[in-house]
Amino acid sequence: MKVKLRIKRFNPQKDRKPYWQEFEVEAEKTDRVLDALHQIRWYQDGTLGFRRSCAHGICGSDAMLINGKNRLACKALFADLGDYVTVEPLRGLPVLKDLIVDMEPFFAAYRAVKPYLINNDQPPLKERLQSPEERARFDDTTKCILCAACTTSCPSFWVNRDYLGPAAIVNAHRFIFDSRDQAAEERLDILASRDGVWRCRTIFNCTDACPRGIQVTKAIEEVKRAIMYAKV
Amino acid sequence: MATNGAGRPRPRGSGFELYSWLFMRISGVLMLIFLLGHLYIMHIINSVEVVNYNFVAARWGTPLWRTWDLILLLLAALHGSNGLRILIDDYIHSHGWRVVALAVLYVLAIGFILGGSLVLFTFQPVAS
Amino acid sequence: MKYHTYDAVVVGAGGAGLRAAIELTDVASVAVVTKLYPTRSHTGAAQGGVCAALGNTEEDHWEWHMFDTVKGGDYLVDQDAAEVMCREAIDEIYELEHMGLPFNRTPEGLIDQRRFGGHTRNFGEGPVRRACYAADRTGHMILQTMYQQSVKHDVHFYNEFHVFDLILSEDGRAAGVVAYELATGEIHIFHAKAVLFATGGFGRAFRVTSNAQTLTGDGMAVVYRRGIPLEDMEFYQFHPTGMYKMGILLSEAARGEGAILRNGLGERFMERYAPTLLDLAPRDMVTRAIYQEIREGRGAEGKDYVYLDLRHLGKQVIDEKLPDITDFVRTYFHIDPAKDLVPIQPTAHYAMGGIPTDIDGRVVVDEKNTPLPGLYAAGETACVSVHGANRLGTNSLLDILVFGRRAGAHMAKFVKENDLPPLPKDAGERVQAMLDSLLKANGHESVAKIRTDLQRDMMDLAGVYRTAEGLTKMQGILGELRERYQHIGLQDRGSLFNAELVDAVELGFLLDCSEALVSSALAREESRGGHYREDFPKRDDQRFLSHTLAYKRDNGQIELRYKPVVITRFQPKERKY
Amino acid sequence: MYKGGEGYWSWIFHRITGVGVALFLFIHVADTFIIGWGPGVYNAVTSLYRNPVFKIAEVILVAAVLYHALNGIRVILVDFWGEGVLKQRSIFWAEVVVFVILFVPTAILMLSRL
Ligand SMILES: Cc1cc2nc3c(=O)[nH]c(=O)nc-3n(C[C@H](O)[C@H](O)[C@H](O)COP(=O)(O)OP(=O)(O)OC[C@H]3O[C@@H](n4cnc5c(N)ncnc54)[C@H](O)[C@@H]3O)c2cc1C
Ligand code: HEM
Ligand code: SF4
Ligand code: F3S
Ligand code: FES
Repeated sequence: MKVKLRIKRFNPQKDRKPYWQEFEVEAEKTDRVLDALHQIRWYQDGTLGFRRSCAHGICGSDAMLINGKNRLACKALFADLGDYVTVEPLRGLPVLKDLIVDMEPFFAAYRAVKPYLINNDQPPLKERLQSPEERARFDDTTKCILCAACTTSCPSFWVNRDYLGPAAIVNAHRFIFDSRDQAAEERLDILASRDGVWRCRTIFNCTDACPRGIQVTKAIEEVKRAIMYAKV
Repeated sequence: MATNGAGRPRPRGSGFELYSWLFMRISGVLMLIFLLGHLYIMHIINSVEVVNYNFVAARWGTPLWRTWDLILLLLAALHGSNGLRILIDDYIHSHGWRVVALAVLYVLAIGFILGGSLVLFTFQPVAS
Repeated sequence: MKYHTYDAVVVGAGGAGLRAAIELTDVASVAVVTKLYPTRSHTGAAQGGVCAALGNTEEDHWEWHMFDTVKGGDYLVDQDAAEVMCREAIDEIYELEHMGLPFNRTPEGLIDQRRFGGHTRNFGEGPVRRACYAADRTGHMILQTMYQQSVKHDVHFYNEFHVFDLILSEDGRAAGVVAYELATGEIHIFHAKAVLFATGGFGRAFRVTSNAQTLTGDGMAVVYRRGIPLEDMEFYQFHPTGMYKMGILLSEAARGEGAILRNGLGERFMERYAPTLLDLAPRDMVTRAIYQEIREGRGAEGKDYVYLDLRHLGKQVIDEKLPDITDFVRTYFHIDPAKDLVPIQPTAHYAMGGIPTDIDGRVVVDEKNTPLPGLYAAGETACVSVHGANRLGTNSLLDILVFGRRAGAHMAKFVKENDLPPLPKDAGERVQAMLDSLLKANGHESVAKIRTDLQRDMMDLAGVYRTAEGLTKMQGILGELRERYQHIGLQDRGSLFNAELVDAVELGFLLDCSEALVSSALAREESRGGHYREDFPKRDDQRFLSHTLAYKRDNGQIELRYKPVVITRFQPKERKY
Repeated sequence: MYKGGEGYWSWIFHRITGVGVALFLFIHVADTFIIGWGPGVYNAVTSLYRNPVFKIAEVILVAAVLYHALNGIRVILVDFWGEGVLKQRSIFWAEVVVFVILFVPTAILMLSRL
């Protein structure tokens, strides 16, 4: 079948402001938006800018705004989207070219929550023990691929770029609830700041957008309650 | 772009936003009783047709209703103005305008709380 | 051109690159130069597990692991390297756990282990649980944990920088790399005492592959062009269970958990090919078994695929232990593996060969294993060789960790003991010239078309089954493709995120890797592991118990040399499962 | 326009109704304050409310408060009841049902007095 893609283009070297451009591509129902973007770049317009790598939803390169929702282009099938599809760059991060946004602010927020295991005890000779239940406690948030679909779908983030955002909170959650970690308090302290969890207004766009099916809002709420129980 | 671990000053919690968040929820729950009760009595069982000076005067004759309205006033004014503070924080980014907006909000809020309480405490019905 | 000076440069931020960087950062100044954001590396796609003889759920010993590795690799494995890897596996896994990797756990709280193809107890008696795992996201967890540690250790990254050349000093040392900054189009010279290549594989040379779009053999091609040989390139692994047509991998962990392969008639055909290990036989064997079934007309619906059957595992096992592959099948096939058979087809998966190194990650340039000072390689891009002619599942994640760490540690020592080599004046010129000509390229050939042709023909002529005829034909085709490559045209002349230009350069890398693969395969007149010659179906230890070294000479010719296999404990035997 | 789900729309309305009700509240406190000036002024001011336009506004006010209150309960359930966050969609639709059940009779009653 033929599909039409309406893509928001912008090349700061040439364009004063973004504009829309339409492309027509031959595609099958089981094809993904990424396949169509490739067709365009390879055979129609070599200047189209977008990121991608794994092409099966595991590397987090190609989150973009497709038909009004954040998704991974490699996981968005025409069978589910129809034959007229609009594609825009993620919101809330500076656009560098076409569908490519500057990810630095996003990773800076990630780094701000100490996203690594902190345990100052001498490690045992073998593994640290952890029961399957303790392991299950934070399983959901270990799935994050840092694609930014959540953070850039959050209206609270759109208006407040200082908000650490759901992805950073998800990655903090992953350690706060890991029985082997000892720095939960430090992270909770960071997340209790003005730009931390309280900027979340339970809008759920993040959860709806997450391509890994992470219960993002649930994780945020668990962090909120942990802060509350620690302080009240 | 070259990056190392740095890039963003580490935020620290002050605790205020937590209490603001908690307050919004607690006041919300309390208002379910006080505000919905108020609405029900004033606007549904009765109506603006009958609400006049005498009606209010009669209602404020009992300490129960005076306390009720005082609590409601405090809850609603604080909840509402804190809500507006959050909106200002979200939408007004220029430092100057934010200060102005917050100043106006706080003056209004304090003014209304003080004024409203004043009436509630000092109101003496006069015959009309 | 911009200049940077560091003690060490790590090229690539997958598991191998990051593991080395973590080892190095605290003791030396290090730049990690990577064409992808670190967390986009393909290590994150690995699913099934990483093995070590921890013996957490049943008895196990590193010697057994070593035996399986050697036998699995059809005795082409360098046994000194295999010994190092299997011994150090155990502490490496504990180290990983201490870094925070969330492994699945046993009820006692130990790291849980599962079965995987070719891993056996007591030298081949039956399957053993040796693969440590985190659901079917083991690679994801490894990559995330490594990245987390890099944040902790404040590793210095240059993201979206494509390394296009290696700098060698006049006295024959590695002196740095030349990189192209995707965001600006600028050329950067990284001047350093030591350079590590950890750039992953080149699965994109084939039509159906489990590899990312970005796995184009860059590191291999870059050093190859500088006169350094590539080892054992003919050994390329086809994984038996890729999703039909798409190539997306369905991990061997599925079969480890009990899934079975069925042909079009519904038969469990592995009973005929590997009576002991059945569906858990090594990959080369299972892949050929599938092809055999298809050739004999027992493919599903008479076509070129068979089925993976997970239905009997039950919803709970599928959802808890194999959630991601279940999600792939649901998303891309719209079917439910708990109820339906999953169409699968072998998929190009892993390069056993690559840049030759010793057990410390030092790149060695001849049959006497002479190291090139300051140059290192690790991970899929390197060939230590622990995988020999066929890699066992879960040994690659282990390889990137053990040899990533060892390379990092050796580099740390090296940069302390050595000065900065002099930087040749013309360091960036080759890349500059290449980019200049690409930015002007206005021929009539399309990069995408050339690549598609390459992938199609490599799959058919240099894939699972090979013959002298086919490989010779492929050599001819490669010559034509190269000729066409001289006449490509590009549209994007800009300097911001010029992906078209990068695509073109990467196609050049793919051509180099393919060329080395085809020449090496043509010369190896035997069948061993992943290299199967229909015209020479038997292993020939007399002539070919040796590693191929392919050199690219200045006149464009390829010279092949051979180096002996290191054999310590296990003498070559016939390989039966 | 971002195509968000229930959570998104419920939040937008919560915000709008919150601000709306807050603005009304300030007016309402002001008019009640006037009671201190005595019956004449107060009755004159509150008689404004008897204007039909205001009566319709009053219905909207009730709707706004009712929605805001019900959705406030939803938000609180999401925040404090562990399961709530997983059931937010159902809670939202339950909230819509309760809203209709409470609001329709109320609106009829209020409008019938127009
Ligand atoms: C789908 C799949 C599943 C797998 N499952 C398993 C498994 O269960 N167990 C197992 O043991 N193995 C598995 N493997 C194999 C294993 O995952 C890989 O071999 C291994 O992860 C390779 O790691 P690496 O660090 O060498 O390279 P990669 O992770 O591929 O990283 C390559 C890095 O190099 C960088 N790079 C490349 N070119 C350039 C350049 N020109 N300039 C700068 N940077 C560059 C990239 O940005 C990237 O950071 C699997 C592989 C695949 C594809
Ligand atoms: C009747 C019971 C009420 C309940 C249960 C309630 C509940 C809540 C809750 C839980 C919030 C926080 C929302 C969030 O953080 O996402 C909130 C916000 C708010 N409320 Fe109420 N509320 C009620 C009445 C009122 C009243 C009477 C006013 C006006 C005076 C009001 C004005 C606001 C405002 C302006 C906000 C901020 C909106 C935002 O941040 O989006 N509320 N309410
Ligand atoms: S939480 Fe989900 S949406 Fe957000 S960055 Fe992680 S994977 Fe992407
Ligand atoms: S969309 Fe934003 S407001 Fe909270 S629930 Fe998600 S972070
Ligand atoms: S390309 Fe990797 S997530 Fe889409």
